[in-house]
Amino acid sequence: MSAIQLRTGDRTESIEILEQTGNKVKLRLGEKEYQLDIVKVEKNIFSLLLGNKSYNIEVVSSGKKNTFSVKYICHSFNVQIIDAETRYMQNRLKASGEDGVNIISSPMPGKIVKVMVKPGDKVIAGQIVITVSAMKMESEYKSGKSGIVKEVMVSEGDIVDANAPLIVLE
Amino acid sequence: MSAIQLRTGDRTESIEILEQTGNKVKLRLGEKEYQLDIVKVEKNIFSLLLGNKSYNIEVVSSGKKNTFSVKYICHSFNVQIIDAETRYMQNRLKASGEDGVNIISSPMPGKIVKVMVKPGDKVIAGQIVITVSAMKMESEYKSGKSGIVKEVMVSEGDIVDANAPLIVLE
Amino acid sequence: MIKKILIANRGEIAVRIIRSCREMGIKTVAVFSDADRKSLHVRYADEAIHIGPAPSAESYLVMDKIIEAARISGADAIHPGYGFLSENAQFADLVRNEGIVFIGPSSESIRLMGDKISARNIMTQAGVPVVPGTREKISDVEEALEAINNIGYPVMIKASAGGGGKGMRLVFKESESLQAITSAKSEAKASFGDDSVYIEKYISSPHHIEFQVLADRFGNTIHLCERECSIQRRHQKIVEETPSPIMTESLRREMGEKAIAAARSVNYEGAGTIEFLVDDKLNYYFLEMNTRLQVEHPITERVTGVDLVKEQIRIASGEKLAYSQSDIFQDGHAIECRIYAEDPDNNFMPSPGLIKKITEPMGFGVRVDGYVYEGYEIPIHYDPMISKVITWGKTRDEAVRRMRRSLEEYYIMGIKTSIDFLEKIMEIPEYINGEYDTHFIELHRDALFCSDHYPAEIEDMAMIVAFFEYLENAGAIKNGSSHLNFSNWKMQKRKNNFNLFRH
Amino acid sequence: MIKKILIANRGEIAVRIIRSCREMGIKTVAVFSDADRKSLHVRYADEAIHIGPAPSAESYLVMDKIIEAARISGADAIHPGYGFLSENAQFADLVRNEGIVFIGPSSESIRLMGDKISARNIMTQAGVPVVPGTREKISDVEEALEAINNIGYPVMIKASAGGGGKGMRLVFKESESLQAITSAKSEAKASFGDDSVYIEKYISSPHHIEFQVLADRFGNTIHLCERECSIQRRHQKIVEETPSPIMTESLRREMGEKAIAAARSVNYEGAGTIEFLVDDKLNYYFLEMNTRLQVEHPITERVTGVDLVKEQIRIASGEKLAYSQSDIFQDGHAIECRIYAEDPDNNFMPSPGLIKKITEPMGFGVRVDGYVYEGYEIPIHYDPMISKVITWGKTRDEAVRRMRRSLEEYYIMGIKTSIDFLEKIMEIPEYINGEYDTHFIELHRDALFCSDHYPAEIEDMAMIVAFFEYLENAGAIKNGSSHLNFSNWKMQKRKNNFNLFRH
Repeated sequence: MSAIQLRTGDRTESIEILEQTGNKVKLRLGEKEYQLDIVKVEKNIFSLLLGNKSYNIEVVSSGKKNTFSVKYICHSFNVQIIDAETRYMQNRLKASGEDGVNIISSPMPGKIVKVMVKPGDKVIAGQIVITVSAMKMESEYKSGKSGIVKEVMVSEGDIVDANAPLIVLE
Repeated sequence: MSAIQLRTGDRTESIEILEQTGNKVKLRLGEKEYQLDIVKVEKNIFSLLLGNKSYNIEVVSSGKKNTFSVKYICHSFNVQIIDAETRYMQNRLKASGEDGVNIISSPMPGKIVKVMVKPGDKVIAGQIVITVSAMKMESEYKSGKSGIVKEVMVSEGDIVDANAPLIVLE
Repeated sequence: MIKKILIANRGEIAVRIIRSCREMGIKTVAVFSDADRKSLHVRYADEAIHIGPAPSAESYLVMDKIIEAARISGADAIHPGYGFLSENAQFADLVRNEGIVFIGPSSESIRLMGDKISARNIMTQAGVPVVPGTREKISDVEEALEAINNIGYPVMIKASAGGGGKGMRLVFKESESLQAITSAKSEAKASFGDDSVYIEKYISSPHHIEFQVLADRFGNTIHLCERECSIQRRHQKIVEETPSPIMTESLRREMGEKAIAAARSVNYEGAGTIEFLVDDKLNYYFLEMNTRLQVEHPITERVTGVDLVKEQIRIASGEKLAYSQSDIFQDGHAIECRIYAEDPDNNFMPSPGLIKKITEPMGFGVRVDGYVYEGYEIPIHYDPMISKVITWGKTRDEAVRRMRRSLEEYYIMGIKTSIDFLEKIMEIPEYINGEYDTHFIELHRDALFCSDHYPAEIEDMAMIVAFFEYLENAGAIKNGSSHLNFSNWKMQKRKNNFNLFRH
Repeated sequence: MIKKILIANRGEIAVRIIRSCREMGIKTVAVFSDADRKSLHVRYADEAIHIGPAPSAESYLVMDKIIEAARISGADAIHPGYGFLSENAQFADLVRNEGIVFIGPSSESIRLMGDKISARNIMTQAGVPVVPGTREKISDVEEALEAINNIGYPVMIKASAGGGGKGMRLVFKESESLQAITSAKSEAKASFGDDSVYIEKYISSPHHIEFQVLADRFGNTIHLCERECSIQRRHQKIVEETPSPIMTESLRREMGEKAIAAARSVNYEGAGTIEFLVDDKLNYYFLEMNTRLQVEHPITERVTGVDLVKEQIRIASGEKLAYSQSDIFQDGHAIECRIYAEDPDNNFMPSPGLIKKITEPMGFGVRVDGYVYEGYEIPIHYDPMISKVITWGKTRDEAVRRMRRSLEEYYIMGIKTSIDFLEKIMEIPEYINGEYDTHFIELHRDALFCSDHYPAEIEDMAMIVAFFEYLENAGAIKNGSSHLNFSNWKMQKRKNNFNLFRH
């Protein structure tokens, strides 16, 4: 199966452009066919006309390759594009067993205030392992799974990005 | 002479960076030395601190290679960067005599309403040669020089960009 | 109540109308030409319908296409905005014949006010002053002298067959009048073979002052005070304000009453504007009535608090006016500057093109009504007005200073605009003092069009910035501090992140 | 008059202060930490001085560095904004000892109002009501009953040694009180080994209502009416409005007089705010005084027309108040929504980071005070508030609808913000009807934090847009219509152009 697939939440659909003349596009998303007028009007903003309905939709890269944050008024979606390369990488990871790695990553950018564990420690799911501070607020983070700490990738005082890996479990 | 030169209006100055640490730059522009903190804050916008003075300066490409439109509050400048390549091109043009070509170009984007001359016609400086319309306003353009029309590059009804060449004289 | 409105317009006014509709919970339908697929009104509306090629004559001015778009979308009303079909009586009829609400006055009102002669006659009957003058040819010298005396000085004598200034004489006092008449007549005779003349009052330092009116279908008509619109270039308004610096409370009451009388005389319904010429003695004369929303309506909105588009919609829905005259007063002072895509230093030549960067002014007392955005290419086909800045102040002085601050904050790169020119106007002492008439731009040419004076340092900084932009484009400082997106530690973290998932 | 002001702050309030200074023709000096070189206040000020590393404790809170910066730049006044050093009496003294104007009250006023006990005592002496309660331990049951009767129901009985809810009893009527006292005492005894209690009036549905005051050094003190600030999350205001939906004209007059009395009792000078707790019977109690500008000051500016920053500067310059109490009235209705860089669906977790795209609301009745821009990276070191939207309406209903429209227009991409959460507040019927108190967010959890409901179509469109963005990034449609900058004919012309100069 070589078609491109889109994933948002639990939903995965294949997509295919059937016809395209300038802005006017006919495409199939899953079982549905759409005839629409789509044009990128600004950096990160698309204007869509579906029938006569006008949609103004913003899109930015989510930081992960081929994954986009999409927003329409107050509705937000995280959409992953699954192309041949993605599938290849996923399969490779699966084959090597590396998708089993458990990484606790930072849900927000901030400063590491306290690391409660060190390599070799046993942690149980729900245990607080790290405290991160940002914008005058401290947040404690729990491990989602149980396991042995393989590596602690940050030290107290470090400044980290959102989604930065903090602790590797095995 | 291999240093880069800057030209604005009638003024040409050489420029050289003497020291640079992060945003902090020491440079020489013509005879003057400046020590400043310069940082690009947005697409097309630089923030400069000179002493304590804060300048917020916008810059966009003027459309011509290595030429920039720069704006500070209500002051506008057109700055050309003369680097080795520019000098080479200029010399080549000079050598081939091609810089002598007289081109009447459109001062604004618009629609060609009327072309008053055809190839072979003799025009004198100040003679109206073309009418361009844009935004509900028609403007008549005069030839800056006298000569024989070599080529008319547009037809009535054509839509042209600003600076688009309209008529070549020889 | 109206549920869905088609806006038969484009640009800032279409966006502005959509905003009020959104606040009222009314759905909107945009129409667009080939040149406007990316235009903001298409993006902001709930629906958008394509109506043809770029030239207005093939799209925005084609009545059938607009009505067809309303039918397709199920719009129950059409708002014409200003310009285009807004003062076209035939269009108003066509719309209403389709059973669609036309948000505007009756076609009869539009027709009567659209014809200068009929409007002048109606106004005279309604007791609204018009510019005094003879309306018939005069050949007899005695008769001419009598007419001049009736009109009062100064007067302009014009050759009936005239044109190009021939046979024209401006007369300031009685001692000059006989000589002026005879010389005008002989010049007229020599030029046109006809020595008859006519005589009109000469308004020497005129102000353009207009009154906003609102009228419902139950005969309630109110005015929302004046707008001073004397700052003009090529007979087009560029700066407006309210209150007018020359207005007095009693004159406002009197002119307001005349404006109401003017509207009533044509059974006006909706929002409309009565334009007057006011001379330096505060005599006022009816000029014309605009039977639609004005470009400069926001300054009235700001000082009275009334959202005029909402009132238009309510009136068109058959509601009674929510305001009586005593509810209306001017709170503080508002100024509007119109931003045009044009080059003031080059005879105001149009400057359409790509907006490379835009920074709008914000903060207390500042409103911007625009439609262009970064990456938008202004088409060559339509009006050069791209936005309006409206500032408010507790006093006129505060409004002027706030306007200056706002224009300083307003950056548009990629095209030429009138922003800097407007900023210069705000710095002319006569403007600051409110001492100006329609001759203002002409009178202050030197100050307005003079070349810039600035410290040498500024030019140096401009050269340096161009140099750094050149370096960045050339990739010379790609990983340096001038790089916008990521500080160094972030780059580092991102790299780690990436490695982790790939190893 | 002050000529140059150093703003000892950052973020939106620094930018907001600079705007008023510009309108007054006063030069400005920004200070900045390592994290703020690209911050908007540095760009907008006339001068900018670096004062140290990113953490506030090493930059914005270091008094000596601020004063040194003022000395270097020759600033003759310092405006502290809010937060940071704004309510630090020692800083006010240090600044004044340097011969620099501190734009704010005397250090004595700051000190007296900064201490809760001293403030409460001063208010009681000045006749300003405070929350009634016993201020001493009570062990005797009879004494407790008497205290309850003096205070009036409902009351809260609290263990003197207490904490964590132990020994606490809420009493609504007399029949419950004896039982409540004895059980509270015994629980207190069991928990803490001390059965003494104290009793406080229980404010069951409290409103946070504050009054803005202005006072000059000549003893003129006025109030600028109230602000309703009851919509809070984690004890932080997020939506404010004026007038308060529960305010009456007579209560406004009475509370306003008390606010003036409160300010006078500490010889207050400048702009300040008296916060009250108001119960559902409209009894009001002094809570605290903020001796600086408030975040929510713009709603007062909008309905009264007074630029509060300008008034602060004029007062600090030694001018007399330009307004008397009778000049002040509320015109229409104003609402402020605070935009935070945080994730409301994730316990309001902070969300600093890079702003990838920002589109601000515009049009009639909308003010945005912010400081972030496209390409700006919000630092992790400071407050998560990034901007404020202020809307005005002739009526409360119009202001609410305009706020909803404005939040809909407001897009910030790259970080999480509270915009959507605020939009949901504007749609809750109780908010729309003005029926809320400080429990609002808690009470409406389900509606505010519920997952989105939307037509399936929306999700499809989102997926399609992601797909097209992916295609464009992959270069698959580089020359297609989705390409932003040039329409086809333009590309053609450019090419011709190029060839011409190269052939």
